[in-house]
Amino acid sequence: MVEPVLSLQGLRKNFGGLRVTDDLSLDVLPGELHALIGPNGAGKTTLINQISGLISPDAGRIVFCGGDVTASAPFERAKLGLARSFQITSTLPNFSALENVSLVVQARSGSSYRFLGDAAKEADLSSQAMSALQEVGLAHRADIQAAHLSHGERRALELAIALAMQPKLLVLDEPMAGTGREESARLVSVLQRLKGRFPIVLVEHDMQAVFALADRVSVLIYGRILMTGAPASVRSDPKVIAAYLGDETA
Amino acid sequence: MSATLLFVQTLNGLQLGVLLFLIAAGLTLVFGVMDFINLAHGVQYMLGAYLAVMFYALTGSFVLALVLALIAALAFGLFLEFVVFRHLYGRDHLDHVIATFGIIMFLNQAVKYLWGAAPLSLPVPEALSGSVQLMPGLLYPVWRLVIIGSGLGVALLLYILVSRSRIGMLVRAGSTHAPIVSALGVDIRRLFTIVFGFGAMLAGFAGIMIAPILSVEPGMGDSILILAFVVIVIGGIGSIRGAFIAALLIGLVDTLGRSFAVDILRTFMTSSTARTVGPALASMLIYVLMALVLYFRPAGLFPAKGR
Amino acid sequence: MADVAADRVPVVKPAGAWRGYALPLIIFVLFALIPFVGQFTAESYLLSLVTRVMIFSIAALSLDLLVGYGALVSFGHAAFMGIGAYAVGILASHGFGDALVSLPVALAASALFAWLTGIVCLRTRGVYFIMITLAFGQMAFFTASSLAPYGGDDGLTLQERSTIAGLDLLSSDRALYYVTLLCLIAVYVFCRSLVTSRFGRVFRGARENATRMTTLGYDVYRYQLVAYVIAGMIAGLSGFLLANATNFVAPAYMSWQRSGELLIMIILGGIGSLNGAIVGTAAFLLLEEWLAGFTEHWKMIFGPFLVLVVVFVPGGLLGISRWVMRRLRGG
Amino acid sequence: MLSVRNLQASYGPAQVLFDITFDIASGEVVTLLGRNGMGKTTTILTIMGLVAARAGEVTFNGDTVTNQPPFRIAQHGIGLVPEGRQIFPALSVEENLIATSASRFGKPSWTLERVYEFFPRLAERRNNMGNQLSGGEQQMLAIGRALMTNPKLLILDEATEGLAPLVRGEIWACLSRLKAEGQSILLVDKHLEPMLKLAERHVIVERGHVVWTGTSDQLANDANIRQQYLMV
Amino acid sequence: QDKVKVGIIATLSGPPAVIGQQLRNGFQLAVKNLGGKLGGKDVEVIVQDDELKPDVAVTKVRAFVERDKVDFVVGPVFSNMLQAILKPVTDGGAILVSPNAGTSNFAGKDCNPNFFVTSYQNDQMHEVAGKYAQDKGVKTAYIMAPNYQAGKDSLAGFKRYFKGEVVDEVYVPLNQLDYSAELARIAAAKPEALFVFLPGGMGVNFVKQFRQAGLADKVMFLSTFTVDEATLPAQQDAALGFFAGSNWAPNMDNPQNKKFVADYEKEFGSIPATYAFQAYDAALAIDAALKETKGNVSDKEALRAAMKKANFESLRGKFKFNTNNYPIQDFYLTKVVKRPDGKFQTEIAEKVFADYADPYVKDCKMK
Ligand SMILES: Nc1ncnc2c1ncn2[C@@H]1O[C@H](COP(=O)(O)OP(=O)(O)OP(=O)(O)O)[C@@H](O)[C@H]1O
Ligand SMILES: Nc1ncnc2c1ncn2[C@@H]1O[C@H](COP(=O)(O)OP(=O)(O)OP(=O)(O)O)[C@@H](O)[C@H]1O
Ligand SMILES: [Mg+2]
Ligand SMILES: [Mg+2]
Repeated sequence: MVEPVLSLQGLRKNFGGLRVTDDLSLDVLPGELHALIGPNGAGKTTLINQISGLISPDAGRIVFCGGDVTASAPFERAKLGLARSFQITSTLPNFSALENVSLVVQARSGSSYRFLGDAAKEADLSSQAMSALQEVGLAHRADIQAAHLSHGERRALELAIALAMQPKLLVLDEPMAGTGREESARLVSVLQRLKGRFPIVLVEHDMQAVFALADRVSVLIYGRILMTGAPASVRSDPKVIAAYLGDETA
Repeated sequence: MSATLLFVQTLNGLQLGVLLFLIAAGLTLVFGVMDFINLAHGVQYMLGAYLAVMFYALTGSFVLALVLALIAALAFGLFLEFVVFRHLYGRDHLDHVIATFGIIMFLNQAVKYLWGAAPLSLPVPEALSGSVQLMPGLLYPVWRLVIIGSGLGVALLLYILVSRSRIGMLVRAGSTHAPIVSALGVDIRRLFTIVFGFGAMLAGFAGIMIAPILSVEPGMGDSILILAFVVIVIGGIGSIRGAFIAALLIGLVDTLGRSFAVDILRTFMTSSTARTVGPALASMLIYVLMALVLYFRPAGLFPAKGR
Repeated sequence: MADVAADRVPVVKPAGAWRGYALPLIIFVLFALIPFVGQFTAESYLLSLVTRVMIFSIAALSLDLLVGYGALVSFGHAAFMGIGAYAVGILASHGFGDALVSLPVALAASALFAWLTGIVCLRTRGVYFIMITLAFGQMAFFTASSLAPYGGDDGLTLQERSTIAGLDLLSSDRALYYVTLLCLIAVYVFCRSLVTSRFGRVFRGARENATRMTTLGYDVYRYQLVAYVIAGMIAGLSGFLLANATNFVAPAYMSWQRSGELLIMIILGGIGSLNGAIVGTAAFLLLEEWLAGFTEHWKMIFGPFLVLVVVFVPGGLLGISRWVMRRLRGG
Repeated sequence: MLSVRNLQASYGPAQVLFDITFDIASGEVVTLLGRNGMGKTTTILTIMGLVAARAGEVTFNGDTVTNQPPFRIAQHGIGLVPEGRQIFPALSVEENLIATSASRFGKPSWTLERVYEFFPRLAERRNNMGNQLSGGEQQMLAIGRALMTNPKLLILDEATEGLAPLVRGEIWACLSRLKAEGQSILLVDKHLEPMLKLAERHVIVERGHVVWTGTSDQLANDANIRQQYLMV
Repeated sequence: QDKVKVGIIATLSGPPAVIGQQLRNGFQLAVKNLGGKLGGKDVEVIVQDDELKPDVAVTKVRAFVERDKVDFVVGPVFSNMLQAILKPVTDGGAILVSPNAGTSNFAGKDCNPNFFVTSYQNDQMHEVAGKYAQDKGVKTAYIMAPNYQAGKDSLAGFKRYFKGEVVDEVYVPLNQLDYSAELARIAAAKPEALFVFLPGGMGVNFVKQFRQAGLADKVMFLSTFTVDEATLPAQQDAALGFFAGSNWAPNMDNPQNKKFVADYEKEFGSIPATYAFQAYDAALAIDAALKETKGNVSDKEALRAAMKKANFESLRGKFKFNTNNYPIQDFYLTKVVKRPDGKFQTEIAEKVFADYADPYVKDCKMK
């Protein structure tokens, strides 16, 4: 039995009366791409927010790389190598795509308490950032301000940022949302390439992508894990079809 | 400190609170609801007072003066909105600050230019002058009670307007997503204009109501403005309820602090030092209060939902 | 609500380096030449006026650092100036008239104040930050006003300017003038490099999207605190100079009106460019001096002027110059 | 009913739309297709008057609405479901629906009740603030909000983004029901198959130019067009 | 040069502007009545606003002495401004004449040969109120002032002569608006007399609220700078019958004063307050000095000597400079009355001090 990279143990989260995470336990194993699907409002994003530390659970533990991080701040988790993307795109609007990414590189290479010297001129920062942009096919837009990118392009940028963190665990909240065919296809191939490098938690409503990529799929409904299993078994499960998939034959 | 004194001071505290709310109300409306920092609110309040004095001199009737001044204040507010504010919606807060600061400079001087630098005053309307016996040995000026009443009235009106009425909804929506509101078929501009006019009128109203107890002088709006900001920030920007409660809170803290700080300090230091430290503390108190509140509730007591 | 000033794109890498530095160069050269012009007119008046401009420019620069690059709109910035000034005044009144003592103390005191208040203030955002900084500014003000032994509200007079290592180098207005100019240039250069540095980048990032920055692994709060302390110290420096320039220290230096003016200065010049801070300060103080010269009602001119600037040239006076530049290049 | 002629638009100096021309007949469903960043959203924004048209003309039921203020254009009977949801965070779900609701042409076919029965999830969360909704719930709200204006023409920009397959299916179903009721619709979406079923005609946008217009059958049968512009 | 230059520095912006204007008007009226001349020489008067900001004041007076090369600087209104400008002015070689602010330090240990005061030493007006209360055998007094230096001096001044019981000594925040808290305490304390020093708007607010609270006919109202011609237009009946300590009143019975008041009202449409008359006297003092030196301003030594002689007809009657260049004069208790024409002014009630000099003079080196 391999030691899980991330293990959620009995998480609970209520918003007022509403139970959004209900005694939820989940393990993410090394190298796996673990897809998390479920109806809208099932609690996926909330779960991710708890994993990345933006929301603290009412009860339960979060263990990351063997250490309990339930109480630690988002930036500490990020330092430990936990990267995430946001469902509602969240970038630095007035920074160029390149700057957006190279800030990430800077975070893990050397102190940021340097008051002199132009960071933009630091070659290694820019080059690493550039390669991340290439991965998601945004290199040609490197100097455009994030605010001026089209919606789909911004989604791509989100992913590039996550990649640049060279994370121990990558959590993606609907990376495909709003990306056109071509981009979706590209993202899928990118993720294909990344698979194995580090474990990935993928929240996605794009079933094509999910079933193409996932090693394991967990279905989240009303804050509970309905089932976890191989893609094939999940997609054919009547409960899942009834609650989520519907007659979608993708 | 005797019980009656405590009671009186509490009453006074509430009264000061309502006074502050009267001024803060318009500010929260325009600021919280429309996300527009209107520093000129203070001078609009001053203008209200001056207009009342002027119209009183002309008509000799308080009621007439009140009505005319309100109308004038409204008109002026709309004028300002038309020539200045309307160009600044959705702009950076700092643009609001500097523009409205310019208006402050201008009006403070203009008022001095028109009415002179000497303080003026508005007599309490005959019927409401004098004081009533609240309890043995406790006389209370009627006009203060009137102010309290009108303050409560305004509070109610605003609460309904903002959180119940459709206009309120639209304006709240517009404050964050003006283009979308307009893309859904609502003339957001006109809406903002209306709200602004209303805000200006509220400022004017506050000025008129307060004129009979305060001196009407250039710059009378400046320090009040700061207090009003303290109120709406403690209350939570955009929350009428918050502003109301915060106003009362500040009124109480300030009044009680002022009247009992020295006595309390005397209990553990020489009365001469108490006399020097006490007032300094008293005048700091509301700021200390604000700092404390914001430390524990960084978005005020009643953070406006969704911001 | 949270993003005060956030939709302003700070000028970090000016297109073609020279264009970014041409303006400050011209300004500094002008400043350097003024005393020679001054000889033929009322020198020490001119000097004292321009010294004042430079001193406030230093404070404005530090404020622009916070406002223009961090969206931290401090409405209590005058307090730092005041603390710097009082450090000089109080020490002098106890016979420590030497800059080698008073300057470090001034810097340390303002830094400490910035650190202590920053811890609290930086928990809040946007307008809440504005008001909480105001609160601490006011507390400093009232404290100073109640310092009976140091003149309380009346303030206290410095018998002479700070000595430097025992030598009264600052006694001549000219000397003070050039010392101030040096400080200004130093501060400018420092700020300039700070905003493009690694630290500056993180600081700017925090203003754009704090949540994002934390999930990238940055402790936003600490970066902002450091920046706040730095700004406070710079303002403290300007306070030190102000005390020496006026030979006088008073609570009025810390009033909220003064904090407001500082804000107006940088906004007038155009925030987030550093150059704007200097231009705005100069414009504000000189216009004030000039207009006040020929009418008592100068505010009736100055007020509308401010309004016009905002309404027609977003980005302040610097906005105008940029617009002109573009026109020229556009042909 | 809507006709767009040689529309051009730009963000500041950067021109994005060069030559957009297409029509929507009453009761018709038309889609805008194209890869990311090609100008679909911009086209919609320009129609709505949210981005200024540099040149060209937009007419709706015969009236020229080019560069009119957005609210005027909307009042002609266009309901927008903007890209990225854009629901009002400071309003509750119910308020989001009521605030801009209108029935400009006779009796409203869309009422609160109907929207709720359509999106039961919204009914459950009616008192939550807009910003407390899940991504998908926000999307439903955005659609409901547009329907509440009882528009003649409904414009949906990426309306199924982030919706669960089930809900997505429902939305498609709903759209075809709307179509059945004679509702004209302009669609931007990435799911080609349902759109082929739903829409009569498709307009492909490439770098701000309309490069292809045709019926579902034409598109379905013309593999290399799909390959060239849509990578399908 | 053949011209005398005088720079007036006064607070002309913000609420206290009214005082600054009185000061300026008073001086300019004097120059006008002297045919635009001082000591027979044409005079150029330059007015500057100190905005109540010390550093601004310093810059402005530097402009006076450096750029405009003035021979005299007249002003300021407020003590804290005086502290700021005295050094730059006197170092700059000009003579500073203060028509209002007269702090104790410059009367005593920091007294300065180039600094003259035509008003009073700050404490004295308050001492008048204290002495009066004492003479009238007042047993209990409630005293109140703003929480700043001048405020503390004022209460100290009052207590110097008042030996009865001070039931409470209250310092309110500067520019406080609402006094209901204090009024409640006064009502509870039931003192025989109330002494307040609440200049400008504070005074207006307090007096109105004091009257509204119905205390006016229960407590003797003693004050300084709280009910004067600058604030009476706003206080009106509310202040009727209230007392104040002063060195002058508009109804003072001597020909030059009658003319002054009449001219002032004609010129500016309002009744002059002490600020105006003290500025007027400042002009007369300068005029007299220049007559003495035949208009020679270059010989500062002679000029100072001439100033000290002060042989001019002061509007307050008897007047001379003490060795510290502060005046020796009579002080009065004044009372607010309504004039037949419906306007309000203060009038002399009784003389409280005769030929009164401040005590600080003993610390002053000057002879
Ligand atoms: N701050 C909040 N306060 C109250 N309720 C909230 C808050 N945030 C989320 N919710 C509710 O919690 C539930 C789960 O939200 P969440 O965003 O996790 O859903 P989700 O699984 O991500 O849905 P989607 O797939 O549509 O993004 C939703 O019903 C939402 O309304
Ligand atoms: N606010 C803006 N400022 C500047 N350029 C912009 C802005 N919004 C979009 N653009 C640019 O305009 C082009 C078209 O953008 P648009 O959003 O219309 O594309 P789209 O077809 O909707 O793409 P997507 O499918 O990703 O939404 C893109 O190149 C984008 O970079
Ligand atoms: Mg989600
Ligand atoms: Mg789009």
